[in-house]
Amino acid sequence: MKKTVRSNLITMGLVVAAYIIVQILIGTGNISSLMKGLLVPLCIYAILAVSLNLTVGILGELSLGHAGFMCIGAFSSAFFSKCMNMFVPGMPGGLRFFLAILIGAAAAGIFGILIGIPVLRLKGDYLAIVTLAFGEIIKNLINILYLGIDENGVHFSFKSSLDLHMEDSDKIIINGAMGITGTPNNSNFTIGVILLLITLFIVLNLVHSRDGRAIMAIRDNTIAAESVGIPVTKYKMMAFSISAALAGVAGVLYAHNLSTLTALPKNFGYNMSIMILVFVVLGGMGNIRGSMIAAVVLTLLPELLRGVVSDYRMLIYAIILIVMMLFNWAPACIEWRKKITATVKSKLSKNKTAKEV
Amino acid sequence: MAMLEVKNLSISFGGLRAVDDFHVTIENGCLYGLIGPNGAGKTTVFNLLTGVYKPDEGIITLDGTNITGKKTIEINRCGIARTFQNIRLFKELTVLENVKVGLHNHNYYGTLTGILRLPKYFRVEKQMNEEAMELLKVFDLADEADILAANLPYGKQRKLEIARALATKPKLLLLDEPAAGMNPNETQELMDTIRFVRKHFEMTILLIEHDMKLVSGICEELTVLNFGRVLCQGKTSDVLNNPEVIKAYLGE
Amino acid sequence: MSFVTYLINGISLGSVYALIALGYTMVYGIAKMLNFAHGDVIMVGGFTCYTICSTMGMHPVLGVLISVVVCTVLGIVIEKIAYKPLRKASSSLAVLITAIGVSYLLQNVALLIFGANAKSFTSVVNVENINLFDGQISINGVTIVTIITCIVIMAVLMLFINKTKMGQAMLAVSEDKGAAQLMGVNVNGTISLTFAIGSALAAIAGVLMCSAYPSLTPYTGSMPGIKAFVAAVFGGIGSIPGAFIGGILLGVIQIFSQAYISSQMADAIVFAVLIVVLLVKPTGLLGKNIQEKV
Amino acid sequence: MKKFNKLVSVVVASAMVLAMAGCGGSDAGNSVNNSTGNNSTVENSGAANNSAANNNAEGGNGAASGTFKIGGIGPTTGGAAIYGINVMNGIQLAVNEINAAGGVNGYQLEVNFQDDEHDAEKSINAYNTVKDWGAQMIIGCVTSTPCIAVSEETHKDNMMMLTPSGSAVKCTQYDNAFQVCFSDPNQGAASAQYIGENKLGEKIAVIYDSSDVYSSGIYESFVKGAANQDFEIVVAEAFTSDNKTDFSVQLQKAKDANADLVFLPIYYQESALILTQANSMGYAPKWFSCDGMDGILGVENFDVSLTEGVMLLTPFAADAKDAASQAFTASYRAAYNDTPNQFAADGYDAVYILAEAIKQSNANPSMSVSELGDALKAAMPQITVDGVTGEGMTWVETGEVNKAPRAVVIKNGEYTAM
Repeated sequence: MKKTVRSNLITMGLVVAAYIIVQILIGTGNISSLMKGLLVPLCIYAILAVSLNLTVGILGELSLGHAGFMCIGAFSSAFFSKCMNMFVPGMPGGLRFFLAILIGAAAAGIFGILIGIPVLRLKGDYLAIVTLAFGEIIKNLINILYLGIDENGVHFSFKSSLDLHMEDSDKIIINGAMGITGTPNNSNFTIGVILLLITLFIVLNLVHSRDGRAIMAIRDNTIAAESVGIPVTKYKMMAFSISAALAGVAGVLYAHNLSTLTALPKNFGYNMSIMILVFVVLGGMGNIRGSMIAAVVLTLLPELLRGVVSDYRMLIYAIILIVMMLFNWAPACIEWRKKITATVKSKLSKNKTAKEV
Repeated sequence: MAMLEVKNLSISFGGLRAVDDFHVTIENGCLYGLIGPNGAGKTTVFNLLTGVYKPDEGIITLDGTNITGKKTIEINRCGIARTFQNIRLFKELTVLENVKVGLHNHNYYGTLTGILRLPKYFRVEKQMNEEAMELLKVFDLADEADILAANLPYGKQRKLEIARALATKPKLLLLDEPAAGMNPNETQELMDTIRFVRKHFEMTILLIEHDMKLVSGICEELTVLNFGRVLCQGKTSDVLNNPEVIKAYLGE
Repeated sequence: MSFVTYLINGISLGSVYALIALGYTMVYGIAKMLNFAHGDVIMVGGFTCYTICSTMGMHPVLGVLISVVVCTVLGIVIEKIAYKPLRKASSSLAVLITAIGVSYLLQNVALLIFGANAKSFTSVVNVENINLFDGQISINGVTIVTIITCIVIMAVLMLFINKTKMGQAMLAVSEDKGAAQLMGVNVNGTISLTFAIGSALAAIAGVLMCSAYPSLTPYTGSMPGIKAFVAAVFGGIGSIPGAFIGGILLGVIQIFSQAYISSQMADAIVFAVLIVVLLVKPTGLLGKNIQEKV
Repeated sequence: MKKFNKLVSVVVASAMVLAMAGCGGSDAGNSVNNSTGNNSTVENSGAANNSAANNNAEGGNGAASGTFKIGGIGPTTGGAAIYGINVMNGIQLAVNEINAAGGVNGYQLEVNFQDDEHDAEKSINAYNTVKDWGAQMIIGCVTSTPCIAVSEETHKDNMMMLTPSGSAVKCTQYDNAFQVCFSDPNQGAASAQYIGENKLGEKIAVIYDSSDVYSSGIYESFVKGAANQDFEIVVAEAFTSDNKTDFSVQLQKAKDANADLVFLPIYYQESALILTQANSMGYAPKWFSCDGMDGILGVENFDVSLTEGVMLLTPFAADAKDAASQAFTASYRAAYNDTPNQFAADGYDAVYILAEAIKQSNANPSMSVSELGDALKAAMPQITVDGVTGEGMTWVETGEVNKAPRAVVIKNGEYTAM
């Protein structure tokens, strides 16, 4: 018990420490614009990694559609913010953003439940492919969704903005491939860190509670979990929808960090889902802190490579990814690492005893 | 009234009648054995009793309640807990947590209480820990409470499975080959434990076993299954001396 | 009449998916891993053939052969370096992620060698189009070759797996690696062979895909790769005839939904059909239903 | 193992902090690195190489002594890499030429081009990278969506931004952003007008990429423009970026509707596939396209005879007969062993446009970013530039360019003015 509490505190302490260090760097002017610009994305990816770890690491189901939930969170909240901007201009920005976060999380969570009902009946790779399919469907539909509001009410179409038959094209809110532009820029590093801490708080506390134990029991052995009376479907749904809602929060941050929001394959397609999965697996499944750190490292890596090897950075990124995977997961490497740590330890203790003598 | 009453229980898998017209009556507090050659359908009976399979026909009554066709988790709530032939622990959870999962339905707090760590969380968790530790002490596992279940030695894993099953506070405990893979000393120890459990928890126990020493040592009554059908039923000593049973076990 | 044309177009698209899906399903069936780099091996096959035929001007048959050799070697090397060390890893996801890394690597190497500019692939197939009903319906020569290739490969693969000793070894490895090893099967060799065959199939798929849709970039393989993966799951992943049927059906559904519902929603519809199929039949059309023994 | 992970995480975390501090602390060091990175692209550019390399070295020493620092942003990896790489090469070529000729008002130019992977989020990272390097003005982004995202940032910094090929209207929503290329509505309307006035067709089919901002933008303005013209749009079929290899359905529908002209407001890679597939199904309408079609003759190994008679509105043609285009095409070929397309031309022109604006405003590199921004955006509406993508280009304050679109038709594998 004490051990887990300490571990949780370390995880959250890391985030707080990073926040303080960054604030000091900003205060003393020692931080580059690139880093400053990366702060919010780092929070976004850390939240995504932690939330996906709930599905993959804690619940033990492979999901390849996480970006779809992020997409829903992003678009629902951006839609809300833009509507509020248009129709309730007097609303304070902080309140609007707060509501946007709730709406994004709720929308993604509801989709998590809707998608979870059919999906969670499947197993293994089939579950993975169906989540991938849902993610792609979400991306595809949002990409061709045209939605506008004017005095005549709400117009929407799946064909083109011309089919909205609206006089004033400025009142088109979601414009197909153009997505939503002009979302207020409310995300900042402080809010990002607060949301990350909340995410960590939720996930870590959930894991070490009665419900979390049930979820992990299902992961370890579904049949045994049923035999001791754990309602498997309920807990699968719980983990899946909480994970989706948190991804929705990351989406809200994403939408309010850039002024333009589009559902390109790159940012909301299966590529992004896989990217988040990479964070989780590299950091260690079920290891919340690890996935957070992996998200930070892998997001920073290609950006830091910009300065060093512009032309080869994606190539080097790929190689580093493979090497890190082998280092972290290959049984031979794990053996080797154990050996090294053992020798280092024994040397250290030898030194100690030598000194004592 | 009998604790478990099974009548006319049958199931087929693709034309093969795996269990055919199985019937048994187990009195409250009895230590009952289910034996038979490999492939006789013993584990299938367990799976039918615990709702893993739905029976084609038959009625299962537990302590006066008809539980036929119910789902596994409902049957567990009605009062049947089991262990598995191939051990099924929650390997990445600690020994203590394994038992606490067993306590899941008897100690409640909401999801939000858990996430927000409200006072009720600490109260209930403390109580769960105490109950779980008590159970672990019975099985001599208290010292290993904080290690991962996967790291337990084999014999202790079997014990932990029984402890987890008991944590669900069942009326009837099903043990599927509890002594499989144990050496004679461990088996002896296990027999003592099973006796203790029955006495201490006033438990009705149905067990599948191949080890005749264990069966004859602790079971009061036996049912012998062969090719899915009941071959013989009755007091342990009578059954074991039945020539048909000997024939089924030793072959023609 | 347009219905028939759409059907033919669908089969023609589907036959390409089917060809790629065969390789996917082969590797999945035996090595039990989703090889996300399969699509990129296809791209390598396409580029090799392009280099041999168009840049060096050699005979197409030579191009096909060399690209098969290159891809086979590539497949074995990738397996040895990136996948084999992770075969005994505690989670099967580790190797999936490494496959993604390999996929990025192949794309970026191709980008550096060949540049981002699209290359127009000269078809290696020299079969005339077949015209029916006074030219109202025309079947593309590449389509015919692709379908025939698909069927031949499917038949050969099934014969190979069911009738030869190597094939039986593969089946054994797919059922239980440990037991196969105890029975004297060379597990490492068998898995290498699986990757070799899978990659050789990828090379053929690459050449035929580029013949049918003659545009070649470093990213050519990734989307068809995913679609073929979907096709393989659709038909029941691990099942060889399933991959063929899944591929053809996927192509037909995609073309029909473009033609009769909405060309923009085609993907959403394809994926929706996939979801429905998996919900009704959780292991795909021809997939084996394996229940966990309690 | 657990302990080891902990150790790793601590090491990584501290490395990260150091990296952050390092990035902030040593701007000068970074810029040296960057310029070396860029040299790899300069190296194959022949004669101009030396002077550029020298400049780069100078740039590393003093931040704003004698060079204007231009940041470039565009995709150089990923599916849109072709556009970014062409723009990058075009920019580098122009910079080398200008520097070799003595620079702008005596100041040399230096460029740092960063990859945005055609992604809004990465484009911000790219922008911040060039900003850290000391960029004083931006040529970018190459594609519309990142362009809109970056314009938000450059607007905050009041940095001059000139997009070579970001054609969406929103790219120039702020006063500091200008376009080299036509805006989408501009192209769509012009195409409709051209087809109508020259009576090129009566029944028109449109095939466009609905997942692409450029393509759907042109499509919509084309439809609007077509309302006043004497032709009918019989089929409008879309495809998406995930489905851009098989066009049989779209073509079949156009064929079934007896369309005599197909309008393709899309890029040339897809166009090449469409032309091939139409040919194999025996469908031969007239083809009309926009500037995205430019480059089709340069597709390696492509059967150019299929393009016979394709008409396109484009500001640039690699085979055009005018001296500027020919000189540009020749030096581009010499430097990169590749035929330039309109993206390369846009990038090339962008540098000359900035140079002209600098001359006009008499700006110097010691001015702050914001001062430069004010000076350059005031200068933009006053200048006239003759570039390879248009003669007598002028700009309105909102950022759009005024230039005459050129309609060309492909004959015998070459562009011919119509």
